[in-house]
Amino acid sequence: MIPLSYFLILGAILFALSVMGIFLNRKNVVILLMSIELMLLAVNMNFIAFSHYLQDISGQIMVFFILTVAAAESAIGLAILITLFRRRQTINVDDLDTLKG
Amino acid sequence: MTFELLTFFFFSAVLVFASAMVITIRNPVKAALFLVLAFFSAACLWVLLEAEFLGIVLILVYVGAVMVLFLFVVMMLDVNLARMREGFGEYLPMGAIVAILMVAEMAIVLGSGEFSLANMPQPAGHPEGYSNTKELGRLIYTVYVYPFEIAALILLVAIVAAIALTLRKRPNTKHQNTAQQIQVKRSDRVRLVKMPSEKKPEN
Amino acid sequence: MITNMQMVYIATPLSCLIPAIVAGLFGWKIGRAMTHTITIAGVALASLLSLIILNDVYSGGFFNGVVYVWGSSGGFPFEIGFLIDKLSAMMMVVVTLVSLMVHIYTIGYMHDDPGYQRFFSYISLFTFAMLMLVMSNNFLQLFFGWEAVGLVSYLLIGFWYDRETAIFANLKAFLVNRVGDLGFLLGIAAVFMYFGTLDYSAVFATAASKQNITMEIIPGQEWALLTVICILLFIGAMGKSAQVPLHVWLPDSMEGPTPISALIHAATMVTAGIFMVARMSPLFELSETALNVVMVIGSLTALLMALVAIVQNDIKRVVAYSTLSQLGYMTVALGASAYSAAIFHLGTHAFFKALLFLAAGSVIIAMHHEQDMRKMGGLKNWMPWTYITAVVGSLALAGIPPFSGFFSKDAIIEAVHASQLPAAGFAYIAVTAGVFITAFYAFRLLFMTFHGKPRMDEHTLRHVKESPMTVTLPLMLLAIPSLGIGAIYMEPMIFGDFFGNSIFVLPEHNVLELVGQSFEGKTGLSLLGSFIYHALHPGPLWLAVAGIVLAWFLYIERPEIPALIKQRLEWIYNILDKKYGFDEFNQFVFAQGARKVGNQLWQKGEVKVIDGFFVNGSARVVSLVSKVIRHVQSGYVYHYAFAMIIGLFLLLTFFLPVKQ
Amino acid sequence: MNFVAPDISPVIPEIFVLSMACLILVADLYLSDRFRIVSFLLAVGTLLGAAFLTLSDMGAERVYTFSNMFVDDTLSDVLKLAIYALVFVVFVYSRRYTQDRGLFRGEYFVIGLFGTVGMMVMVSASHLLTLYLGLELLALSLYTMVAFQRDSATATEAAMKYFVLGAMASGMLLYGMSMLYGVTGSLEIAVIKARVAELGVDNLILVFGLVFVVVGLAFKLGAVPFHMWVPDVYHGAATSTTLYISTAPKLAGFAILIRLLIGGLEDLSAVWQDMLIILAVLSIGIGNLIAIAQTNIKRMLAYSTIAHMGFLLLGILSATPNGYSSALFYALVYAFMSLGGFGMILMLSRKGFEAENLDDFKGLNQRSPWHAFLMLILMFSMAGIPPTVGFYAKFGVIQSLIDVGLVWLAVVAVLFAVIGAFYYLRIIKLMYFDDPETDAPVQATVDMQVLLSVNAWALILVMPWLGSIIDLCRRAIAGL
Repeated sequence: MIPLSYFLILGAILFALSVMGIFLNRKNVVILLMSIELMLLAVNMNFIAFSHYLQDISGQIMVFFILTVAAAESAIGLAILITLFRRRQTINVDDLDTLKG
Repeated sequence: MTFELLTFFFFSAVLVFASAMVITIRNPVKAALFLVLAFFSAACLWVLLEAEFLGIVLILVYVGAVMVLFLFVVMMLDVNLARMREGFGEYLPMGAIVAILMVAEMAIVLGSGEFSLANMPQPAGHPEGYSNTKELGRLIYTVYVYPFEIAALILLVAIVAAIALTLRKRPNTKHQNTAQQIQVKRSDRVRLVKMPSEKKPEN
Repeated sequence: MITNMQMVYIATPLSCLIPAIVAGLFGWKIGRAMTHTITIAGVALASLLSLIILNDVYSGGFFNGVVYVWGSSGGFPFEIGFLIDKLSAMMMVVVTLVSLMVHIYTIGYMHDDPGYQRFFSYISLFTFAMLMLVMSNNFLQLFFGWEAVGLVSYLLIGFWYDRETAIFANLKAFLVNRVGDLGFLLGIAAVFMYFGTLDYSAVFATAASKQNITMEIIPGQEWALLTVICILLFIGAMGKSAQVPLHVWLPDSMEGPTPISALIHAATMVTAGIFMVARMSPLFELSETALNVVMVIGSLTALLMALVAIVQNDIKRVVAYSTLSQLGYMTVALGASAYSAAIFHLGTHAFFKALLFLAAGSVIIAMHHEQDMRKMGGLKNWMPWTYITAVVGSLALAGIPPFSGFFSKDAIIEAVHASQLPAAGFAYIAVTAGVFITAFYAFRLLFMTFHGKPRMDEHTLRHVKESPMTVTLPLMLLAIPSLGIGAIYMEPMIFGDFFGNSIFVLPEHNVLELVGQSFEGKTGLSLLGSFIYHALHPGPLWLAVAGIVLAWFLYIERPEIPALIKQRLEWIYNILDKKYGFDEFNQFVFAQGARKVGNQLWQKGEVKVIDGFFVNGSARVVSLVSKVIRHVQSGYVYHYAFAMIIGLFLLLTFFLPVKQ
Repeated sequence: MNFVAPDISPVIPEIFVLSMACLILVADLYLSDRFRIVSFLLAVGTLLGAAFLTLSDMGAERVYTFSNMFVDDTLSDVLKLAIYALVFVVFVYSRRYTQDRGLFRGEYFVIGLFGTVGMMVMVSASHLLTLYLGLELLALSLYTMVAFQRDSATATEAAMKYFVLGAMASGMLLYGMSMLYGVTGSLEIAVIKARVAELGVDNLILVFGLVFVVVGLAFKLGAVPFHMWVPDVYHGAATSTTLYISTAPKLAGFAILIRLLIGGLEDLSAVWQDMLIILAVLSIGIGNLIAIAQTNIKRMLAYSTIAHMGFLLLGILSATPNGYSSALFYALVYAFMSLGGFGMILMLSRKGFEAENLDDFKGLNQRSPWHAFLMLILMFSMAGIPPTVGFYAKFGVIQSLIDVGLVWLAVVAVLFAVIGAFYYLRIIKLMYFDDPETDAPVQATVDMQVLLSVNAWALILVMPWLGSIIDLCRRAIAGL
C-alpha cells in the first residue's frame, strides 16, 4: 500500500530539482530545456497519482494533453535554440545578456 | 514492506538520481541519456499507478521522439564542452538551500495527512476486462474532442514554427536542379564562335 | 427638462469651446482674420450670457444640478454639474470680460506672430476651462477645470518654445504646480473618503457633523479631519495662486506673451485658488487652524513680494510681483473670513491688473520688446492713452480713492484689523506696511517709464509711437471698471448680502459685519461715505500717499538717490534682488545636494534643462533609485528564474502558515 | 454512456478563424512575394469575419458546449471582439514595418491568427484543460513570433528567454492545477467552485495550489517579481511583434485570471486578495520606478505595462463585482493605449531605422505636429491625466479599492501614478521642447495614419459613450 502523499512528495522533489536546474545551469541552454521537461514530468506525476487515487480518468487525459503540448513545446524550443546558435555561434546562457536594465 | 512499496522506492530512487544527474552533469549528451532514464523510471511508476497507456506513450513519444530530437540538436550544435560547467559550484550551495527549503515546505504540506492512506486509500484494482487504453480513447474522441482539436492545432503551430524558424536557403550550397537540366536548350550551353582559319606563319 | 436658463448655462462655456476647437484644428485653413473673428465673437457671446446670468442671479435665480451624465462607476456618477449662484456668476462676468479685452488686445499684440491662430485657440480654450472651473458643482469637475487651466497655462508660457527661458519657465510652472496639485488631489480624496460624495452641497451640508472627527496621519498625532482637508486644499490653492513658497513659478511665467500674463497670470487663473477657498468657505470656517495658516501664508506673500517688486527693473516683473503681493492680500482676507472682501478684491484686481499688464505690453511694443525700465522714460509724451490708463491702473493698485483698489484693499485691511484670530496681529502689520510699499513700487514704475528724460537709444526713440487702436481700446475699456466698480459695488458686495448663501461665515468670524457696524455707528453719513471719511484719518490711505510721494521724490526729483541707497544698503538690495534666495535655495539644497550624491551615476545632458529647482529634487531621488534598481534586471535568464522561484517560495511561506 | 454530438454553433468564430488560418497557410505557398499582400488581406478579412460571427451570435445568456469545456457568455464576447479589433489594428500597423524588414511573410499572419485562436480558447475556457491548451497555443505562437526575426541577435535572445521562463511559468501553473484537481477531484471550473465552497479557506492544499496558480497567472500578466521577461521581450522583439504581445494577450491573460480566480476560486478571495496586494504594489512601484531610468522607449513602455498590470490587479483584488468590472475596463483601456503607443513607434521607424530610443521622439512637434499631438494624448492617457479615458480607468480601480476600505493601497497607487507621470511627461517634453535630431519626414501608409489617429483620439472622444462601455463591463462581469 503506497500512500498518495509519497507520489506527491516525489513530484515535489522533481519539481524543485527542475527549478534548480534552471537556476544553476549557466552554460548550456539545452539543459534548461531538459529541466523544463523534468518540471512537466513532475506535474504529470501528480496528475496521474491523483487520477489513480480519485479513480477519475480525467487526470490521465490531462496528462495525455500535457505530453502533446510538451512535445510541441520542445520542438519550438529547439527551433529557437537553433536560430540562436546560428546567429550567435553559442548557446551559453551567460552570453545571453544583451537585453538588460 | 510490500512488493508494491519496494518497487515504488526503487523506481523513485532511480528517478530522483537520474533527474539530479540531468541538471548537474557536465556533458549534455549524457544529460539527455539520464533524462531518458528518468522518463523510463517515471513510466514504470505510472504503470504502477495503472496508467498503462500513458506509461507506454511516455516511452514511445518521449524517449523515442523527443529525446532523439534533443540528442540530434546537441550533436548538431557542436558545443564547446570545456566551458560548459564553469562556475557551477559557486551557486550550488545557494541553489541547494533554496531547493531543500522548497522541498521541505512542499513535503510538509503534501504529507500533512490530507493525502494519507487513511484519508485517501488506495483504490481496488479495475475489474477484469478493463482497458485503460480503450477508456482513454473513448473519452478523447467524444467528451474531449474539443481539447483534442486544440492539441492538433498546437502541433500544427509547432510544425509551422519549426519550419519558419529553421528553414533557410543557403546561397552557396551546390545542389542539382534536374528540371532546369532537362529544360536546357542547345543555345544555353553551346556558343558557336566564328574564327578566321589559322594561317601559316610566315618566316 | 432643460429650462431656458439652463440652456444659457450650457451655452456660455460652449461658446468659448467651439471657437477654440475650430481655431485650433482649422485655424491654418480659415486664416487669421476669421480666427480672431470667431473666437472674439464666441467670448463676446459668453460675456453677454454671463451678464444675463448675473442679472438673473441677482433677481433670485439659482441653479445647482447636473446637466449631463457621462456614466457611472460603482454607483458613483461621472457628471457635469453646474452650481450657479452669486459667487460663480460674478466670477463668470469677471473672467469673460477680461478675456474679451485680452482677445481684442491680442489682435494688435500678436500681429506678427506665426502662431497667431494657435494663440487664439489657446486663450479661448482657457476661457472655457476657467468657466468650467467656476461653474462646477462638484470637486471632480473643479479638479478638471483646475488641471485644464493649468495645462493651457503651460502651453501658453511655453508659447515661444524656441526660447530657452520660456521652456525653463514652463517646466518650472509645471513642476511647482504638481506639488500644489498633489495636495489638492489628496484633499479631494480625503473629502471623498470621509464624506462619500464629491458634490459641494452634500459635502457642505454634512461638514458640521464631521467637525469632531480626527485622523491619524503620523501615528500618535491626532489631527482634526477638517483641518487636514482644508490645509490640503489650500496647498492646491497655494500652487495655483502662487503663495509663498510655491510662488516661484509666477514671475518666470512672464516669459509668455503679455496678453497671457494679463489674462492668466494676473486676472483669472491665479485667482482660481482664491475662488476655490471662498467656495469652500463652509469647510474652512470650521477649522480655525486652517484659517490661521491661510492668513499667515497670505500676509507673508503680500509683504515679501511687494518688497521684491521695489528692486525689479523689468517692467513686466514689477507687475508680476505686484500680482503676487495682491494675491497675498486676497489670501489674508480669506484667512480673516472676509471671503466677500477677497472676492471683491479679486474682481477689482482682475480689471486693474489686466489694465496694467496690457499697458506694460503696449509700452513693450512701442519699445520694440525692450522690457528694462532703465531704458525707458518720458514716454507720456508719445503714448498719451497708454499713459493715462496706466495712471488709472496705478492709482487703483496703490489704493487711492475713488479708484476701485482702494475700496477692496481697505476693506481687507479693516477686516484683518477686526479679526480675532491669533495670526491677525502679524497680518495687520504686514498688510498695512504693504500698502506703503505697493504705492511706492506702482509709482516707481509709472515714473520710470513715463516720466523723466528718455533713456532709450536714438533708434528706438525715433520709432516710439502710440500703439494701435486694438491695443488702446481694451486699455480704455478696462480703465472704466478700474475707476468705477469699487465705489458702486462695495456696499452690496462687502457689507451687503450680495453673495447670500454662496459664502458661509460663522457668526463669530463675521469680521465684515463688525467693520460695517463700526462705520455705520460713527457718523451720520452713508456707509460708503463713512468708509471714505474713515480713510481720511491716519491710516493706510496716508501710507499710500506717502509711498507715492517717496517714489516721486526718488525717481523724479532726485533720481541719483536710489543708486546711493542701493550702494549703502547693498545687502538689503541683494536680498531683495535675489528674491530672498528662494530659487537659489531650491537650487542649492534640492538640486545641488542631490547632484553631489548622484554625480557618479548621473550623466549630463538632457536633464540639464530641468535641473535646478526643488520639485526636481524628489524627482532626482526617484531617478536615482530607478537607476540603481534597474540593475536587478541583469539580463541573465537564471536570475530571472531565481526571482520567480524566490517569489514563489516567499508567497508559499507567507500564506501557508497563516492559514493553517 | 451515450455520446451526443456537441453543439458547435457557439464555437463557429473559432472554427472560422482556424479554417481561414489554414487556408492562408496553404494559399501563401502559391503566392509570390509581389502578391503577399493577399495573405495580409485575407488575415485582416478573417478578423472582420470573426467579429461579424461573434456579433451575430451575441446573446445575453450563457451557453456551455463541448461537455462544459467551452463557455460563451458576455465576458467572452466582449473580450473576443476587443481581441479581433486589437489584432486587426496590429496587422494594419505592422504592414509597412514588416515589409521593410522582410518579415512580411505568410507565416507571420498564420501564426498571428493561431495565437488569436489561442486567445479565443482562453477567453471561453471553462475547464482547466482548455484553459491550459489555449494558453499554450497562444504562448507557442508568441515565442515563434518573437523569434521570427531570425537575423536579429536581440530577437532570438528575447525568444529564448521568453521561452524558458514561459515554460517554467506554465509548469508552475500546471502544478497548481494538479493540486486543485487533487483536492476537488475535477478539472471543470464550475465543479471546482462548488467543491471549494464546501472545503472553505482553511484547506491547506487548496491554498498551496492557489499560490502556484497565482504565480503562473502573474507571469502571464507580467506582475513583479514574475515580470522580468517583459522588458527583455518587448525590447528584443521586432516592434510589430511587441505590438502584438503587448495588446491582445493581456486581455486573454485577464480572462483566465477572471475564469480561475473568480469563476473557480472566488471563495478563496480572502487568501488571493493578500497575494495580489503584494504583487500589485510591487508591480506599480517597481514598474514605475525603473521606467524612469530607461532610454529605450520600448523598454520604458514595457515597465509601464508592468505598472499598468499592477493597477489591473488592484481592481481584481478588491474582490467585488465593481472591482472586477473596473479591472476589465482598465484592461480594455490599457490594451488600446498600448496599441497606440507602440503603433507610434512603428510609425516613426523607417527602413533601416528603429525609432526605439527616447531621443528619436525629440522635436516631433516640429517634424509633424499632428503626430506629436497624438502621442501627447496617448501619454496623457497612460499617465492617467484627465480628460483622457486613462484617468477614468485608474479612477474606477481606485474607487473600487476605497469601496472595500483599502484606502492605504489607493494612496500608494496614486502616489506611484504621480511618480509614473514623470516619464510619460518626459516624452512630451522631448517632443515639444527639444530640437529634432533628424528632419526625415514622418511617413506612413494612409490606413495606418487613419487608424492611429482614430486610436489616439478615441481615448478622449469616447467620453460620451463611457457610461455604456462601463455598463457593458458590468454586464460582462454580472454574466459570469
